[in-house]
Amino acid sequence: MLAGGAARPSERPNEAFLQVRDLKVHFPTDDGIVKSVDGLTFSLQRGKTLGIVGESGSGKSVTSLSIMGLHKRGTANISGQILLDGQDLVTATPEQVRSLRGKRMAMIFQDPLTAMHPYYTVGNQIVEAYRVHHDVSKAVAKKHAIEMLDRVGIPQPDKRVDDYPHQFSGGMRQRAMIAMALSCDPELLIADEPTTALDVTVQAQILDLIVDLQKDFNSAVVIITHDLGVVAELADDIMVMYAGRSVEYGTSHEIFSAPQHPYTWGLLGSMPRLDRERSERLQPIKGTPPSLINVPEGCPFNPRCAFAGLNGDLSTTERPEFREVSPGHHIACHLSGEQRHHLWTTEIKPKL
Amino acid sequence: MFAYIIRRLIGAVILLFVVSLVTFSIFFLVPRIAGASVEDMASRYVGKTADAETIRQMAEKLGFTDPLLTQYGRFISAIFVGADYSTGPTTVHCPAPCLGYSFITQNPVWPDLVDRMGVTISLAVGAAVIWLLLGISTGVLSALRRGTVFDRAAMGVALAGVSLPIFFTGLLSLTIFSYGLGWAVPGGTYVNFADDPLAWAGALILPWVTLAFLNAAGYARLTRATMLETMNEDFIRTARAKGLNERTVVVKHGLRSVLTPIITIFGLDLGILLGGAVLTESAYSLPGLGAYAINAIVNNDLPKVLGVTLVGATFIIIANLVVDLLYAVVDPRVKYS
Amino acid sequence: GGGGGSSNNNNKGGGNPSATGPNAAIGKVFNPSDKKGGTLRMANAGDWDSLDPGDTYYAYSWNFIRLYGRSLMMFASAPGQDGAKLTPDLAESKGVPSEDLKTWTYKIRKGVKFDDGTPVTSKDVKYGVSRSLDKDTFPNGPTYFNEFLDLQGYTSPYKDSDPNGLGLKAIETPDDQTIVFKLKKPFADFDYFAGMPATMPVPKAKDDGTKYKEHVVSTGPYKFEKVELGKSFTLVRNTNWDQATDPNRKALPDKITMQLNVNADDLDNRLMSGDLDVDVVGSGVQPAAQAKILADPNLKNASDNPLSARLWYTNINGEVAPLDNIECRKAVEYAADRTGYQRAYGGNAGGEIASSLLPPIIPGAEKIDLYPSKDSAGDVDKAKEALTKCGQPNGFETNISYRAERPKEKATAESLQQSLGRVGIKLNIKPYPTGDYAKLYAGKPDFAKSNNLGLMVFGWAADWPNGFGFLKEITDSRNIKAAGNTNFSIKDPKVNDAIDKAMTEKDENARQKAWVDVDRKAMESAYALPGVVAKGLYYRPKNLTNVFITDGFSEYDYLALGVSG
Amino acid sequence: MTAPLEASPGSSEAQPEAALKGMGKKAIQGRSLGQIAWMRLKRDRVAMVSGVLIAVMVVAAIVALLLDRVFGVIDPNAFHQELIDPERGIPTGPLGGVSVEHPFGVEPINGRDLLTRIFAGSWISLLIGFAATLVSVVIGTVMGVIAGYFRGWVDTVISRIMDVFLAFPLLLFAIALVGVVPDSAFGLGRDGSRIAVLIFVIGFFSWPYIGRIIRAQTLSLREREFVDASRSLGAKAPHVLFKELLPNLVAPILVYSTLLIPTNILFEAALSFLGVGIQPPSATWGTMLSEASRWYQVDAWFMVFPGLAIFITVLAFNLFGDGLRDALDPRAR
Amino acid sequence: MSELTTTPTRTETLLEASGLQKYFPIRKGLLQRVKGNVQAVDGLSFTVQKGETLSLVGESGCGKTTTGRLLTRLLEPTAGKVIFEGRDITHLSQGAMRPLRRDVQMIFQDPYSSLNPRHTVGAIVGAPFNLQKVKPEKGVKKSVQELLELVGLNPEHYNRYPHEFSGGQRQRIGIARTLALKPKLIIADEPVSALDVSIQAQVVNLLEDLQNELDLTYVMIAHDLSVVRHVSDRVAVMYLGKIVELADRTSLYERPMHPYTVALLSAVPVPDPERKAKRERIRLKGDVPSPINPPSGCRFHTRCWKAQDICKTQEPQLVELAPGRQAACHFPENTSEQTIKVV
Ligand SMILES: Nc1ncnc2c1ncn2[C@@H]1O[C@H](COP(=O)(O)OP(=O)(O)OP(=O)(O)O)[C@@H](O)[C@H]1O
Ligand SMILES: Nc1ncnc2c1ncn2[C@@H]1O[C@H](COP(=O)(O)OP(=O)(O)OP(=O)(O)O)[C@@H](O)[C@H]1O
Ligand SMILES: [Mg+2]
Ligand SMILES: [Mg+2]
Repeated sequence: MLAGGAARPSERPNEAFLQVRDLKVHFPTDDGIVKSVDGLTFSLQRGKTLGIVGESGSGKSVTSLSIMGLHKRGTANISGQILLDGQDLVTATPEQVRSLRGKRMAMIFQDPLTAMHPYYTVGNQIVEAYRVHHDVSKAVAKKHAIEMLDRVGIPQPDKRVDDYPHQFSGGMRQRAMIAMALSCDPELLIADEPTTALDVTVQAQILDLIVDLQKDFNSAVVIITHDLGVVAELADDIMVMYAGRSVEYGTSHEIFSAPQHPYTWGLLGSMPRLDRERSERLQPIKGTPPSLINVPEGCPFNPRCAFAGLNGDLSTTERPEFREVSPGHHIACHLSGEQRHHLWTTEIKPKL
Repeated sequence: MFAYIIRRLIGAVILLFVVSLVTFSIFFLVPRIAGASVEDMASRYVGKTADAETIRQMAEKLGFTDPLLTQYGRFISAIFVGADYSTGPTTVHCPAPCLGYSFITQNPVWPDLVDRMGVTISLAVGAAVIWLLLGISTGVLSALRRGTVFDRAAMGVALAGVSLPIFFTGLLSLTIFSYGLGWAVPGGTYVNFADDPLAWAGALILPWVTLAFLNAAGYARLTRATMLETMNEDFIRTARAKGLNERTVVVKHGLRSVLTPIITIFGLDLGILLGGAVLTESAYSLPGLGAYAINAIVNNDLPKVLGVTLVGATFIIIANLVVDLLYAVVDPRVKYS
Repeated sequence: GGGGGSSNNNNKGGGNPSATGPNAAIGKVFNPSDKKGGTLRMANAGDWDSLDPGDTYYAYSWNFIRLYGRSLMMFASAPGQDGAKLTPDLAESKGVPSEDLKTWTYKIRKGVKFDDGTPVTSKDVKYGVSRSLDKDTFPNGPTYFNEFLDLQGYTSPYKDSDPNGLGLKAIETPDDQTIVFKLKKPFADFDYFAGMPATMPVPKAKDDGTKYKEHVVSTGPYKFEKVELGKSFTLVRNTNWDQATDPNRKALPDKITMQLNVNADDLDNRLMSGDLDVDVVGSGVQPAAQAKILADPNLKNASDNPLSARLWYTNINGEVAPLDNIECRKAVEYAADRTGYQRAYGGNAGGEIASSLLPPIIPGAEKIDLYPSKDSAGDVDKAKEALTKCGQPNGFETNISYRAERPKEKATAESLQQSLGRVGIKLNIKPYPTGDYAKLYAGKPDFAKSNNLGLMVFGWAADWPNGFGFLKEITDSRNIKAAGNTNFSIKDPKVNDAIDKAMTEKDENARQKAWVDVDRKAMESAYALPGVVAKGLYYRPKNLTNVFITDGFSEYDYLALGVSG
Repeated sequence: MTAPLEASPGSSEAQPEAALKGMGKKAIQGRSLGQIAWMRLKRDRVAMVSGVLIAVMVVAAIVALLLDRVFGVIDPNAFHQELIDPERGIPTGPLGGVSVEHPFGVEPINGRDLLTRIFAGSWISLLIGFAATLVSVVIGTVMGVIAGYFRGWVDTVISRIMDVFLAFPLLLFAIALVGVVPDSAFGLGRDGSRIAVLIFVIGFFSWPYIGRIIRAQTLSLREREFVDASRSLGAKAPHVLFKELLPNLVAPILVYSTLLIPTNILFEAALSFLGVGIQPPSATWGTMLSEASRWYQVDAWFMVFPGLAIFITVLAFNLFGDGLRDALDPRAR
Repeated sequence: MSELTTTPTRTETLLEASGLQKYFPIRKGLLQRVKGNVQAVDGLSFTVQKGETLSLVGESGCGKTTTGRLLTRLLEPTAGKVIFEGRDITHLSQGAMRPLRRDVQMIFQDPYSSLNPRHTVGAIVGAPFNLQKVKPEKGVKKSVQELLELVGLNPEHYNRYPHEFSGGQRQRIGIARTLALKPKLIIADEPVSALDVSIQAQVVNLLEDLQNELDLTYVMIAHDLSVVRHVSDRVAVMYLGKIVELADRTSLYERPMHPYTVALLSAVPVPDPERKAKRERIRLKGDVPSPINPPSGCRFHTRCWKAQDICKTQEPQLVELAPGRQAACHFPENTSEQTIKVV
């Protein structure tokens, strides 16, 4: 099982394994419709890692839950397409999606303490995950669980398998979550802020682990975070989300070396960095994230964008198209190529 | 864990002391404060036509003239070493735990209590089983179908149960099912389980159901609320993410968490019931602790009141202890040191 | 002997000679049968005071105890007034008094045995009476022997110097068949005393005082098989009982079961559904069942509604102002709506409106109506007149007490509150616990006075159906003690004088007249407001045989009952 | 049993974020928590109907009190014996004597008008329900907050006291006490002292239930940083207890109270059934129902209306309580 | 270096902690005897100079919050002393402490739980006035509104409830509250760790501005090393209840001495995909040991790659290895003046 994904029968190398097309997730609420995700498109190949970054509330988790089919029935209106290996999950029956969960796609959650059932042993929970999709005896499944725990670096897995989650430290819990997610060799792994609750040293351990495991399993990985450092460590491609939309998409290298969207600039500018000289002042993005009920007209970022006035009232009237500006690099911004280049090199980059 | 149990048990004993002392005072001191003389109190224990001298003698014989603490001390010492009582020609020893000797019915209280306990336990435990099954299943279904007709109807019916006093539903059920339809035996036909299990169950089925109906509502509502909360927990999402089917998610992951709050109130409820389901027992003429207690109170039979109170308190304390220990079983995070 | 040939209106409304129908068991035997066998199922809504013959005082208990015990005399097992006549039981014949009526001698039948086969001797009878004197141990029973026997300081066989417990000088047992009672003062009706359960023989060897009630040794046709105090007991045939020694008992059922503390309404339902044969308490069915029975001719046909020697009345407390004024008391007598009183007790079926204390069933009783009104609904004008005379023309305010656990007394209090309210007498209703009513509340003059209990709802039934048995306890003011009274209010020297006269009257008829005079005097002084003479409505389940009401106890005769089923 | 209560303080504003995020600028237009709850409550039709019903009942009860006791306009104790079958003691008319003059029928034996009695009895029943609840909620809250906040030996002592109270068979004590307190106590008017005793007994013996809940909630609340914040500003314990913690306990207290009120109304009924309720001739729903239980076989109509009155009240309070809980719980949507 | 210019020139000591210790007893057994202690803070000594920012960093559970609470006397120390402005406040009664509370204030970690959800913003920010019975000249309301403006909030929000605000705004409300009485020292317990990147920057800037304007002194508790570097003058690194290294910011980040500091710094993910391949990271194995039963000798020896026998037996003292640089290690790094590149 641990032999990696090279021999997967369903592999179609040319086509992206996960394709999301014009995904919209709207929640009708008391106050109006919350457009948590509003027209999101991206795709991901096997063996690749996609990092999704963005402020709190930008729709990252909602996206991942939609892929997993974990929104509560009736509460969310989902439209668009989510193709997993060619199969559309939006139109599939709940039962079909369920059979895919855990087996072909798996998820790691942010807070490993609340995400594990406090009353069952860690082993039990892994066994359960395994046996949903594999018709094996408990003993066999348990052996598998021990192997998995060993694999994610839990010392003495044969003993710890019978511990309860609260007997594990935060890092170990997250490892156990990963073991559980990987127990059925999923082809798609979504990690929603897998290290936010952890200390730096533990975070480093977990990130290493994810990298290692991805190599072994050749899975497609989506990693969601708002820590740009984390995505820099892991991702091949990065998608920057703002107000339920993707505002910039590119390779990890491009996003960090030549970001094109003012929001991405803002994110980079607002974080203090150890790898640079200490700047005298941070440059926060002014204002607060927008309401997802009343997304600002035009470019949703316009109220907070320092450069919104550069192209007349275009920013406030017209929604910028998400377009490819260079091969593989997409952004949604009204600024012209020169403007962006100019701003980046003269105003932004020097301050970082 | 062991130390914890020991500590709790010591606490329980102290608690029982306090309970008995307060009971003692309420039934002894309060009438005195309210103006009854020692003779007045003793006059309950003599015949209809006794003269003042007889009453005074009786007061002395019963020790009412002693200071309250002496009397209480006697009561306590009887529990541990037993006590002697005159039956007329002889004195009998009432062995420990001697919970007193009723001078009204002229018999030791403890054997009575043991006898009545069987009835009360049968009633309480049987009803508890029913209401747990009924309450939890209704609650779960309601939670899962929140806002549907089923939810509303189930909660409505459940509320009907709590909204009517049991002396009322008790009589109603007897009228309908016993005298009307003849499906159940009438009240007052209790037999011991050991004598005739079928008749035992037959005599108890109506009280069980009625009592369960009364209590099930609380459990249904608690289950529903906890379930609604639990189904929002992260670990439920995790369970779904594993690909478990909805039934497993609900039963294995959701329901499991409902146990803790259920156990809490269940312990309390059962403990209280075991101390005597006064109204139920009186509605169905069951010779249990509750009926016994009421009788004792009406007749001002202090030793019996004390005895039954202590037994009731003991049940509640034991129930609480068991509940706390059960927590540790149900919830591995709970550890007692 | 108390029985006199005076009128007994037990058959009122039940004169129908047919074998079935309402009141078919009044004055005659319903469903007579000699068929033996079967189980007689009885139940009690409350608990027995005691099964011990030396420690019991309930009428139903005295009725029932004859099944397992034999006293020297007993009320004959016969319908109607014959049932109020004394007949020798353990004794061969009625007591033989000495000339001064202070010594009474009885001969005990030969061949009577305890249920273990030991023969009964006069010493067992003496022992039984002696131990009943010990009120420390046996507080429940009557105290007639304590009062009348020439005790000379004797208190209890348990404190006796005689190892056999026979040290009592007031009773002599010259031989095993003879027993002689010696009294302090002359008493003509001693046979009544000899009919009390206390004269049932108790074998000293088996007597363990208060525990004896758990295993009473039988001399009657039945003995205890199982006793669960407060729950139930069962009687089975006593093989050592010999019909030949006993002209009084038929002993039809093989077995008698008794359940205690059964919910009263339940009990009625079970009677009507045939799950139960007898409600042993013998005060009739509950109001709900009554309404049901009266509405349904079939049920009604299976019911009896006899008058009893029990009076529901209300004491008017002369110690409480302004009721210390006789006019104010009269105002109460006039204003009270007795139909309301009757309704409280269940209407016609619950009792007849009383205008004086002595129930008509008592031999010699006469109708006395000093405060008449149209339809007994009260005379408002007369009442107002009386109030004016009393100096309270606008009425006054006082309290009325009743026994909390008795809904009928509550209804009475409410009804009186309404009817007295018509003339401005304002009543505040005060319930008190039934068990302590006589000892701590209404029956304690200090309490009644300080709590302003102007009216006190009460009821009275005779120990024996005669003037003495009924009136003495509730009218003689000299008996009034600090607490635990039965006479709550009647304090009139004229009444006391009348009692003395009645007590010393030797002639039976004149004595009856003298008691009627006591009744009249009591009514004149207006210390008591008579309410209703109780009528119980009894349901008679189909499979009962040999059913009849006995005047001795004003309930079904339990000795005679058999079952057909 | 004790009424279940699940609203934990943690949950009551566990994720204000969630509410915020969705609302953004427009929604930030000041809506207090109360307003939000009120908005949600308004939409919950069942709860609103229940609430209106409760309000109507309370008003009716006050009116009844005034009409009966103050102005004496109605006489709930007036007899109408002409409507009663003298033989059987039950109303002659159909349906328990229902007629135009007596829309709810009349009582057996004396023919008192049921509508008037239910109306007149409402204030006692509700007063006992409310006041006893108030007593237990006040004691329970104070004790619970103190135990939960100070912990240590204070907590131990209070918790053990709660155990003692819980271990007492409440019903028995109610009976004993009610029987013993003289009716003239406290110098209150007709029924006054009995009502006071009942309120005291019911309230005083049921505070540990709410005490436990409040204690548990306080234990978790005190760990919240605003408590430390307040202490670090120099707040004394009473300030922390009653100004900081108490407002956060409003939700559980409210919810628990609405569940306790009906329980207490039923408690009064049970005590009446056992003969220690309000004294005659005053009517309460409990005494009427217990009275009716003696007649139910022959005059079932007697119990219909008092039973309905209790039933509707209990139902209304419970449903309102449920609605309130949902409204106060931001997670419930 | 430019950083040196920001190092405070004044050296007036505002706060001094010496040998500060906090043990939380663990009770066990029948008699609830104390069977052990959580040694949350075990002998901290440091000083805070007027006007500077001292940061405490370390992994979760190492005792940072406990230290903060000890400094504000929300907890009673088991041993040691806290001296504020030359005055020993360690054992002042709550009453005697009350006036001092004006000078020492605390910003709390969690902007959601540190504001009473049932109080309005006005009540929250005005609470210090009421509790300290201070009557500001302009009246409480006016002063509160000024404070709100000072922290960049709309003064019209006076009557709103906390739940109507975003995390960043809430943290500002908390800051406004601490500023109300013009304190000299502010203990800030992870003031930004619950906030989003963009908001975090706003708050950090705000804190810096306020320090300049109001001449504040900060003790900043944090675990985000990048933020710490940005805001602090000096940094103390804690491990299991002890300070393992205390140095000025520049030296600490550029030439860490304690191996733990080195590991910590190297674990910080760097938002630069270019560098990730080149970096050589030190991976600590395992978790922080339990403070109930801390390892003997040097507490870090169980995870230290340089550990030797002496580390297990002998506890290294926090000593000044270079001017202004203290470390507690038997084998410190960077002792010579060499400079390593951290990243
Ligand atoms: N069930 C729901 N009903 C209504 N609104 C929802 C629901 N779930 C999410 N939202 C809203 O959708 C938006 C996006 O939420 P999401 O959880 O995806 O954010 P996120 O990017 O993951 O943020 P974070 O970094 O804080 O995790 C938020 O405004 C949130 O309030
Ligand atoms: N009241 C207490 N009782 C017992 N142990 C405590 C208590 N408070 C804190 N501790 C323990 O003391 C140690 C230090 O806790 P503290 O909260 O100071 O850590 P921290 O450095 O602030 O961690 P974090 O980064 O998670 O906030 C921890 O092990 C903690 O479990
Ligand atoms: Mg998220
Ligand atoms: Mg902390």
